Order: sequence, then structure tokens, then C-alpha cells
Amino acid sequence: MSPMLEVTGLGHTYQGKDGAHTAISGLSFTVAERELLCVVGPSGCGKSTLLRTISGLIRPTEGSVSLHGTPVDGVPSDLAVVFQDYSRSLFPWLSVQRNVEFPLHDLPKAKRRERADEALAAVGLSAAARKHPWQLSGGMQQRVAIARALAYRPALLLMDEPFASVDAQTRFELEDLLLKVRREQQTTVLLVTHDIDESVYLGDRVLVLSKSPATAVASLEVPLGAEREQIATRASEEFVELRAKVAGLLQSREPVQA
Amino acid sequence: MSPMLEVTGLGHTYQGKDGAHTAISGLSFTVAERELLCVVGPSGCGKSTLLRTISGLIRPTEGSVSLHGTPVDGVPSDLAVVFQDYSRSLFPWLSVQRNVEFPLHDLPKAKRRERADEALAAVGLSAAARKHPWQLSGGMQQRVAIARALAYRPALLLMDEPFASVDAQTRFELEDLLLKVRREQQTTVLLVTHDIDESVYLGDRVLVLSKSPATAVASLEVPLGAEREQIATRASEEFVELRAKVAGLLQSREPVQA
Amino acid sequence: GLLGGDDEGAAPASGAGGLEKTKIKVGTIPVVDVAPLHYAIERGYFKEEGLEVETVVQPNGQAAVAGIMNGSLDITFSTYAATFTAQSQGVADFKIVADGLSAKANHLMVVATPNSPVKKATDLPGKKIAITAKNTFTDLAPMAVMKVQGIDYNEIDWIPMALPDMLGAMTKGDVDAAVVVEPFVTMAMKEAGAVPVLDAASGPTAELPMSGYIAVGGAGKFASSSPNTIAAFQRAMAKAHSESSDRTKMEPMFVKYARLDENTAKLVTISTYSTRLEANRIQRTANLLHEFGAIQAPLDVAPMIVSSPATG
Amino acid sequence: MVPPGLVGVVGLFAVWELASRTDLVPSNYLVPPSVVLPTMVGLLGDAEFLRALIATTLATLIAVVIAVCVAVPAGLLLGSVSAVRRAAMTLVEFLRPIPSVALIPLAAMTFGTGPDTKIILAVYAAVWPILFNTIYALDELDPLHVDTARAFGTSRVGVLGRVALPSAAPFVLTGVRLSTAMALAVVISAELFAGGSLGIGQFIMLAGSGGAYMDQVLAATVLAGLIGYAANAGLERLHRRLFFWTAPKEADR
Amino acid sequence: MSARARTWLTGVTQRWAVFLVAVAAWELATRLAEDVFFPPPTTIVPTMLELWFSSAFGDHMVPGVGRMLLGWALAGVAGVALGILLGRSARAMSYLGPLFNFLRSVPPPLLVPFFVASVGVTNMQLPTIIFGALWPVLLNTVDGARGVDATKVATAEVFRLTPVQWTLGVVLPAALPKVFAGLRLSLSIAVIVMVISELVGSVNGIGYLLVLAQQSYAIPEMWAWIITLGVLGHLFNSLLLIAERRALAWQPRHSLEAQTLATGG
Ligand SMILES: Nc1ncnc2c1ncn2[C@@H]1O[C@H](COP(=O)(O)OP(=O)(O)OP(=O)(O)O)[C@@H](O)[C@H]1O
Ligand SMILES: Nc1ncnc2c1ncn2[C@@H]1O[C@H](COP(=O)(O)OP(=O)(O)OP(=O)(O)O)[C@@H](O)[C@H]1O
Ligand SMILES: [Mg+2]
Ligand SMILES: [Mg+2]
Repeated sequence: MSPMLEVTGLGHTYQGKDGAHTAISGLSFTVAERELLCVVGPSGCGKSTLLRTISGLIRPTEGSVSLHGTPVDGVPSDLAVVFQDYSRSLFPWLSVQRNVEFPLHDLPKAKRRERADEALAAVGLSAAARKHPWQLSGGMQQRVAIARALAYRPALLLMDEPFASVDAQTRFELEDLLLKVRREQQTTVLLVTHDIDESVYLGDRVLVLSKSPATAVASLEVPLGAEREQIATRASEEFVELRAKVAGLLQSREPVQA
Repeated sequence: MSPMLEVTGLGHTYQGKDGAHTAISGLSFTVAERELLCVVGPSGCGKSTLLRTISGLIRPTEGSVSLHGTPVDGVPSDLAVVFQDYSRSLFPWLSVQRNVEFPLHDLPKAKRRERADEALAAVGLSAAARKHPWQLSGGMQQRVAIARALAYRPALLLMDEPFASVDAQTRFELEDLLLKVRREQQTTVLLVTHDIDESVYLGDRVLVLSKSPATAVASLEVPLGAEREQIATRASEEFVELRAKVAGLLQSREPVQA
Repeated sequence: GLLGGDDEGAAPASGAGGLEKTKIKVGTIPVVDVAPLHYAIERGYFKEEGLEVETVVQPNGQAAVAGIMNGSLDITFSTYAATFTAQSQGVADFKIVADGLSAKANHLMVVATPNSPVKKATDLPGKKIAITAKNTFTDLAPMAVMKVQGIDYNEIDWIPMALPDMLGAMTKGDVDAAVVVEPFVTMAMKEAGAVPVLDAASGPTAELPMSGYIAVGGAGKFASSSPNTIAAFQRAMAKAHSESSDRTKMEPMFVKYARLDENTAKLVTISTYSTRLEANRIQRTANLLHEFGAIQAPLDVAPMIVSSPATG
Repeated sequence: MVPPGLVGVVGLFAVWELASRTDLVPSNYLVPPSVVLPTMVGLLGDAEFLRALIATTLATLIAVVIAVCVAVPAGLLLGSVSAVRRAAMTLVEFLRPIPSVALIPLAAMTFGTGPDTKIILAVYAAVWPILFNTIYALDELDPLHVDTARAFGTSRVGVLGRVALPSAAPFVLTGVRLSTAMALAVVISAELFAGGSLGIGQFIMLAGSGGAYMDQVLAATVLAGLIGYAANAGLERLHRRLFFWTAPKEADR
Repeated sequence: MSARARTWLTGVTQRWAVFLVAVAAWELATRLAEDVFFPPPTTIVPTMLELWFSSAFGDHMVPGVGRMLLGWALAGVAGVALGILLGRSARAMSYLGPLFNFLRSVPPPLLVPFFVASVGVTNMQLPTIIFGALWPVLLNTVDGARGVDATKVATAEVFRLTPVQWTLGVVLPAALPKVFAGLRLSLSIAVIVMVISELVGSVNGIGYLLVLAQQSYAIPEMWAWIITLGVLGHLFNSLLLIAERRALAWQPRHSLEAQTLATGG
């Protein structure tokens, strides 16, 4: 079986008036169908850029991205993204409900509403459905962005630090929600996170990136099985071990970078 | 000595077309001079609203805020805020350097530049000084916002999830930077965070808020002493104990809320 | 309709007395010159000829000429200045179907308010004088008069503006004098105490034909295709013009169609409304235009005249 | 207590009254408001004037509607496809400064002096503010909004209609407000200078022709201003209703 | 040919192709129609060049265009200043908004009596241009000033920016894209109003000559002046665009990365 996603020799250089900046360079990895890959790496290393190239929003300056063996050129269908800058990715002129319904315009109205209600309930925002994004707190806005992506039911879900602005308890719930959705809908997930624990708890594999320009430092299998549970899994020996390993890989760099 | 900051019976209700929403209700606490108070609470409970009322940006609908015994009416001097929505709080028409220099209008040009350089170096962004905010990654933008607040050298520093978008390693460094700055400049800090570990690691005290409308659930002293060290402190018994206590206080609520 | 357009289509070309067209549209300008036309309509002189005349108000000679050229008007009142300029540029083949007004003394005057340095005609050189537009009678006629009086008109700043604005401009001292036409001559004197400086319709320009009714000739155009209609129009106009010397008949027309107030109407000079189209008289106007460069080449007006059956 | 909005307008009328009472200008020329306002009330009961008023208003309205229908799609196209924009802008920049008023004689010659002419001329003047504001609003479009829509598989046309249009709409409406005033000005100018077409401009041309009814001229002028004012007030209300999400949160500050 | 020269050439072609096609089509249409009122461009352009290199340049074009530019600049400054005031101060808006909206709605040709009364009929050109060109800048600036992002407003308040910093450092840059849209609209309106204002009370200017040509039925000359207006408008607009590109260089859309940003093509 060809991998769901194949990234080969990927490189991206931003052109600016005051010189170019290479954000990614020679990055290769694959993601199998139904896999959940967590990506960790230092701030500014190129993780968001990576997600943008995979989603076809920007064209990489080097290398290629293939989905199911066909090179990505333009935005592939059946893909959803939760952007890091969640608050700006919501449409202020639409209510929360309509923001979630936005990508579902192919569905009949009733179906759309049902999906949106369901997704909003899952992230705990049923009560805020009729508000507008700017009437919500940061964490609530982030959850709207997550609900929108889930309601879309994509085959490939790209998430850029999706739980950064929610409290610990909600974070746990959303993590488990993601695992459940993945299991039920067989979604392939690529998740960027800064929380090492989270990457190990969620991932089938953890991809560690180097500092800018991003290259793959390591790709660690997470042998924790399919069933995970917040307290038990995090307490397990393998978890603690892996977590230390990821942290170690991340730390192998000079403290100050830019 | 009168406390630096005194919040008494604070309440805030947002008025909307479709009804009012009470974000805070009957909240009282004090912050002493040079204290570092961490605020934790569920997503959407009213933490950002609290910071807005303290900084005089919005007038609370109930109760009052006093600084050094005088009620806050308008934005007090000598105050800096790192907003949760950091990317929007940067001015896209200014370079990173100028964004940091911008509030320092009273200082001579050379001094301004020096302060900005220093602050940018402290957050590891010296190399990005001449870029524009939108050329930076999310985490880098957040660090610019932090650098701007630090360069201002306020007496009272309000931070709303200031480290949410940076990687674990950078987060540790920034946490230690904050502790150092506080020690050296005797800044009073009020920091909102979702990371329970962080709240205990940084705080002299942790204020736990209830779900919306926010009221104080508990105010926990952190008896870890002034000197903290990432590995040792986090491994200490008191730390683990306190952390569990905060987590317990936060969990005492129904799982789904809005 | 509500938009103010005209939605009746052209009437079928049939009707009494062999008229090619019984319903015609005639362009007018709100000036004293057209009083007899309105008089003729009100008295039913056109009806008697089997003609139904609808008037369409135009702001100036230019617009009126445009109206007959694109066929939205059949006949229009226009100044000879605009007509001859257009004719000399070859924009169309214009025909004069009836004469309008010929200026009597006191009809077209250079006036100045008491605050002006201009007291007499010899003061005019080097001054600012308000006119309605360049290359019209308002500048050409005074120039012709000054020329015979040996006054140097080359040094004058002619400043174009609307007639109603001239009084204000003179009072404010923006201009030193103004060339005005009735009823503004009367108004300027009555309301601002303006004094006459020069009668622009005297000497070489005495009884100068200033305006007339024109149509467009040429294949398929109104002037060529409707000789009987034009003849009927001419008869009715001649009848009205012949009664024009009776003030009491004209004054109500001034009030109603040139929007004079009643007191002014009682005082205005009533010029000559000629009943006949005489080529040699009208030729004077063309010559004046040519002499002062408003048209480049001499223009022979005889071929433009549609002589009325009554006169020849 | 006078509503603050009236203070400015009342002040304006006071200055006008004063100017015409002093001898700066003959008061029969700049008639004072104390004379004009009663005339204005009188005009509103005059059937002939009301027909002119309706004709002008309707022509303006039609022109604005046509301008919106032309300029908004054109603006979306020019604002989103840079090749089209580059190609078209030279011609646009060339045409824009050509005054409608200069075209009145030509237009009257070509299209006649009916309402079509004034509507065509008004459309010509009114498309530019809407077109430009649409283009500039698209330039300010948040790229992340576009990325979000695209990532969810929205087509280019979909992005235009569902993201670009709503986010540009408030500024486009400002363009419409500008256009309305311009269309009104051009319609009235065409009535004034092209003739043959019923409307306020023609009414003013007639009233002014004998120099005797300056009060009517000024009363009609004020009423023309009031038409524009009313249209603007309506559009502003629409703005507040539709685009409440852009309103500055003054209440919180 | 170097890559730079090639991109430059493509740019020029893209910019002028449609224009040239339009001119060619016009030439063809006018030649076929043979209407005296619509002479072909090949007749107009030589007339135009002749006029430009006659005394009309110094006597009419320079003073008229000078007035126009001055009027536009003053309108721009006043529009931005008032726009920022009205956009940021609800109180100023409540007092002055209705007055401005009323003034804006009065068709400029009808204001002649007022201009005659206040500045005189021979001096009314400059005030008329300012009056006509003010509104697009004013309205667009109000829009831009109002639209400053709430977080940026809060940031400015927290750091207690000076009023100068606040207006020139925050509100103005935030409103600048919209201000430029207004300035560009104003520019062409200034050209138009320049012509209108020269219809009465003026002794020089392009509008003066244009009307004279119109009244004399000098059709090619009239067209020559109309085209001159187009040329002038295009010229000044190009200069303004250069200024705009500089002033808005910080906008992400000017980065090479984001060439077709708006709909991501
Ligand atoms: N539009 C742009 N123009 C120029 N440089 C850019 C642009 N966007 C990003 N960069 C640069 O590319 C690098 C990678 O950015 P990216 O956003 O991919 O980082 P990241 O890994 O997502 O970081 P973070 O964890 O802080 O979000 C950064 O150094 C940034 O400065
Ligand atoms: N402008 C507003 N209008 C109406 N309601 C608002 C507004 N801003 C915030 N709220 C409501 O007030 C409540 C508290 O918001 P706030 O931003 O203070 O939460 P928070 O504690 O900062 O949450 P988070 O951790 O998610 O950032 C939320 O329920 C939110 O919906
Ligand atoms: Mg990122
Ligand atoms: Mg918050």
C-alpha cells in the first residue's frame, strides 16, 4: 500500500525584499493511512510552513508532497486544517454555528446544521452557537476552529497547535475527542504541538524537527497501543521514557535561536 | 503597606444584542508589591476579561480595582500587557525592532534601541529584528509581544497565556527569563496560564478561578522559595503536591461547559 | 414617465392639410425671445394650422442644436451664434425656418454697478467683463460697437459665467462690468443700481438678428421631408410675431416662460420679432461672427433659409 | 436640548443667513434661509416640483443600482486576478478623469436628451468609487481567511463570493455612499446642461433663467442636498445593521 | 535578454495591451462610422500634440493643473485629518457627521451661488476643487480609522502612546490602504472638478478651452482636451501609485511570496 502522505526532499525558502529565508530544507517522511503523526520542533523552525505546503496553500521551492501517490498541486480535497492563528481563521461576519457550517455548503441545510451542532457539542460550545467569534474567549475560538475541522470529516486532518489556548482539563478532553474521531472516522492526522507529553500521548509516531531550517531529527514510534487513557497512559513507563527521549532530542541545540 | 493591586467584588457583564453575558462575578483578591500571581481557570471563564478590567481597558460593571489604593479609571501608567491575541497586538507596518521600541517614546533614540536590542536578545529574536511581524512564525510573534512588554519595564506586568505558542524548551527559558526580570526589576506580575505546572513553577501564589462567571475558587500559596530551577523544582515533592491540588481544584466542575 | 422622459412615440405622418407631421417637438430656451412661440401655442395658432406643438426646454443653444441633430426635436429655437458656428464646422446642414428676436436698443447692454471703476465705454479696456460665453453675442456685439468707436477691445478679460451670477459678481467686485441681455438689463438697473456703459445693439449691431428657429436639412431629415409642416409652423409664428409689439400680450408670456417677475416684465425692453426671414438681414449676423473670428470662413446664410410660402 | 447632529447644520444656516443679510452680496441673489425655507415647504406642495424631484431621485437610484451591479463584480475580478487588473487598469485610469460634464454634449448628441443620457452619465461617474473600494478592500483581505476557505476545498469563485465579498462589503458600501452623491450630482448636472429631461436640475435651470426666483433655486438646491442626505442616512443605517461585526466596540472602552 | 528585462517587458505588455487594443478598436469604429462628432484617434492625437506645444501649455494647462494639484493636496490633508477625527471620536462624528453628509450631497454645480457669495465667482476654482475632492478621502479615512483592530487599540492604550503616536503611528498606518483608495478617487475627481470649475468665472484652464472648443464645434480640439485629461489623470495616478507602493510596502501583499493573495490563484 502506498503511504497516504509522502514528503520527499521538501524545502521551502521565503523570498523577501531583504533576502531569502529558508524555513524547511531536505525534509522527507511518510504518513500511513489512519496514522496520527505528531510533529514537534523548536519555535520558528518551519512546522507551520510544512503544514502549508502539505495542504497545497504554498508551493514548496524544493522537493514534493504526494497524497496517495499523486503529487500535491493545489489544495487536495478531503483535507481540513486547524490553523495556529485560529482567531484570524474564523470569519467575523458569521456566527459560530455558521463558521462551523462554512465548509459544508455541499450538504443539505438540515444535514449541515446537524453536523455543526454535533461538532460544537463535542467541543463544549453548544451554548455559544449563535454568538459571533469576537464575542468568544481565545480558547473558545480555538475550539470553534477545531469543531469546524471535525464537522468537515476530512480524510486528512492537519492541526497546528490546536490545543494551545485551552485549559488543561479541556485539553485532555479534546485530545481524547481527537483519538475517538480518528478511530471512528479513520482520519489520518498530522498534529503540530509544543507539548511533548501531548505528542507522545496522541501520536502513533512523533516526528522531531531540527531548528530552522527544519530537517527531520528523528521519527519515533510510540508503542503505546491504540487505546490510551489520560491517567494510566501518562503514568506508564514507556510514556515517561519516550517523553524524556523526545525532550532530549529537542534540547540538542543551542539555547538561543531565531 | 497597602497592596499593589486590590480587586474588590469585581463583576463584568458583556452586553450583546442577544442578551447579556456575565463573565466575572464577585471576584476579590489582592496582589502584593513584587508578587507573581498566576491565574488559572477553565477556558472562557473570564481571565482575559479580568486582565482587561485591571488594565483599565474596560470598565467593570460591578466592584472596583485599585492600584496602590487609588481606584483604576482609565489605563494606569507603568503597566504593560501581553495580550492573548498576540499576533493582532503587533503593528504590521513596523519592523519587529520598531514594534518593541514603539512604547518607549519617552526615551532618547539610542536608549530606545538599546532596550529593544536587549529585550529581543533575551527572547532569542535578535536575528529577526528587521523583519515584519507577518514574516515570523506564531511563536516568534508571541516572543516579540513579550519583548515589547519587557523593554517597557513596567511596574505591573499583565500576561495572558504568554508562552502558549512556544516550544517546551523555549518556554522554560522564557519562564526563567520572567523570574529573572521580576527579581531584577521588582516587577509585580499577574500571569494567566493554562499550564498547571507553569503556574506552580512561576507563581508566588496561584489563583484558581471557577468556570464562567469567574469567581475565586482558591488562592494557593506556593512555598517553593524565591529560587526556582526547572529540573529540581519540578521534581520537588511540594511541587508535585501543589500541582495535583491545583488540578483537583480545576477539575471540580462538569466536563462540558461553555 | 416618472423619470421625466417622453414616452409618446412620434405621431403617424398623416393628418389635415397635407402636413407630413402633425405633432412636432420644438426646443425652447427660457429667454424672452420665445415669448411669441408660447403666445402662439396658447392662442391656438398652431392648432389652426393643424399642428400640435410640444415644447421641450433646453438650457442653451448647444443643447438645442444637439436636440435637432439627434432627432429628439424637430425644430428648435436657438441663437444664431450657435447655429452658424455649427454650420460653419459642417456638423450638419441647418435650415432656418423662422426668425426670432432682433436686438433693439437697451436689449443687450454692457452695464456696471456704482462700485465699479468703469463709468463709460472708454473705461472698458483692461477690465474684467462678465459674459455668458466666448464667441457669442455677449462678447462679439460689444466688440463690434467698440471697434467703430475706436476703443481697444483686445485688452479686455472676458469672463464667462451664468447671467444670474453676474449681478453678484459685479457687486462683489469680481468683475468690473457685465454684458447682460433683457431681462437682466432691467434687473441690474433696478436692483443693483447698475448703469449702462455701452449699448451693444447699436451702430453696427443695431437691430441685429440674434436668434431664430432652426431645423436640420438633408436627406430624410425634418427640414427636407416636411415642407408643409414647416410652412404651417411659419404661418403660425408670423401671426404671433405680428402681434408681438403689443406689450400686454407678451408680458404674461415673459412671466410664465422666461420666469420674470411681474414688475420686471412691465419694464423690459421688447425687441423686434420679425415676421419675415430676410437673408440680407440675417447675413449681418454671420458676417459679425466671421469678422471677430468666431467662424473661420465667410458663411452665406441664403441657402440656409427656408423661405416661407407667404412671403415668396 | 438640540440633537448634536443639528448643531452643525443650524450653524451653517446661521452663517448663510448672516452672509445674505450683510451687504456682501445682493440679498436677491443669495436669498437668506429665512426666505428659502418657506419656499422649500411651498415647493413640496407643488406638483410640478414633486414630479421633478421624483424624476431625479429615480434616475439617481437606477444609476446607483446599475453602478453597483457593474462595479462590484468588476472589482472582485480586478481585485483578485492580478493579470486582469494590470491589463485593465491602464484603460481605467485613462477613462476615470474624463468628466461626465464634458461628455454631456456628446452623450446628448448620441443618446438624445431623455433620461437614458443622464442615467448613463451618472453610471459612468458612480462606478469608480465602488470599483476602487472593492479592489482596495480585497487588497486588505486577511490572507488567513482565504487560506482557511481554500483549505476546506472552496473554489476560487466560492472564495470570492463567500469570503472576499463579505469581508469587502463594508468598504464597498462606503463606496456606494460616495457614488450616490456623485450620481445625484451628475444627474442634476445633466438636467442642468443637457436639457430636455424633467428633474430638479431642469427646475433650477428654469427658475434661475429670469433671475427672479433665486429663492426657488436655493430651495431646490437644499432639497437636492436633502435627497442625498436621506440616501446616505439610509445607507448608513444599512451599514450598521449588516456590518455590526465591524463596529468599534466603543461601549467597552 | 536578462530575466529582469523580460519580466519588465511582460509587465509593460500586460499593462498596455488592452489599452492599445481599445484604441485600435476605437480607430476602426470611428473610421467606419464617419461621424463628425467622433473623429478617429489618428486625427485627435496630432491635434492634441499641436495644442500641447502651443501657448496653451503655459497659458492654460499649467495654471489649471497647478490649481488642480494644489486643491487635491489640500483636500487630501483636510480629508485625512477630519477623517481621523470623525472616525475615532464618536462625539465629533455626532456633531459634524450630519453637516458633512449634507454638504457632500449637494451637487457641486448648484453651489455656485454660495461660492460667489463667499469667495467670488472668479476665485472659486480652488475651493471648488477642494470641495469636490474632499469627500472620498474623508469617507474612506473615516472607514479606515474606525476599523483599527480592537487588539491594536487596546495595545496602544496600555502603552499610553502619545496622541501624536496614536494618530500618526497607529490610526494613520492602519487606515492608510483605505486612505489611498480615497486619494486615488479624489485625484480623478479633482481633474473632473477642475474642468467643471473652469466653466464659469475662469479665464484659463483646460476646462475653459474644452468648453470653448465645444461651443465652437471644434470637435477634434474638444476630443484633444478630453484625451489630455485622460493622459493627465493617468500620469498623476501612476505617480500616486508609486507613492502608495512605498507607503504600503509593509503590507504582506507586497511580499514576493504573496503574488495572488486575494483568492489564491
Ligand atoms: N511570510 C513569510 N515571509 C518570510 N518568512 C516567513 C514567512 N512565514 C514564515 N517565515 C519564516 O519561516 C520560518 C518558519 O516559520 P513557521 O511559521 O513555519 O514556524 P513554526 O515552526 O510554525 O514556528 P512556531 O512554532 O513558532 O509557530 C520562521 O523563521 C519565519 O520567520
Ligand atoms: N466582546 C465580548 N462580547 C460578549 N461576550 C464576550 C466578549 N468577550 C468575551 N466574552 C465572553 O466572556 C467570557 C469570558 O471571556 P474571556 O475572554 O475573559 O475568557 P478567558 O478566561 O480569557 O478564556 P480563555 O482561556 O479561553 O482565553 C466568555 O464566555 C466570552 O464568551
Ligand atoms: Mg507555527
Ligand atoms: Mg483569554
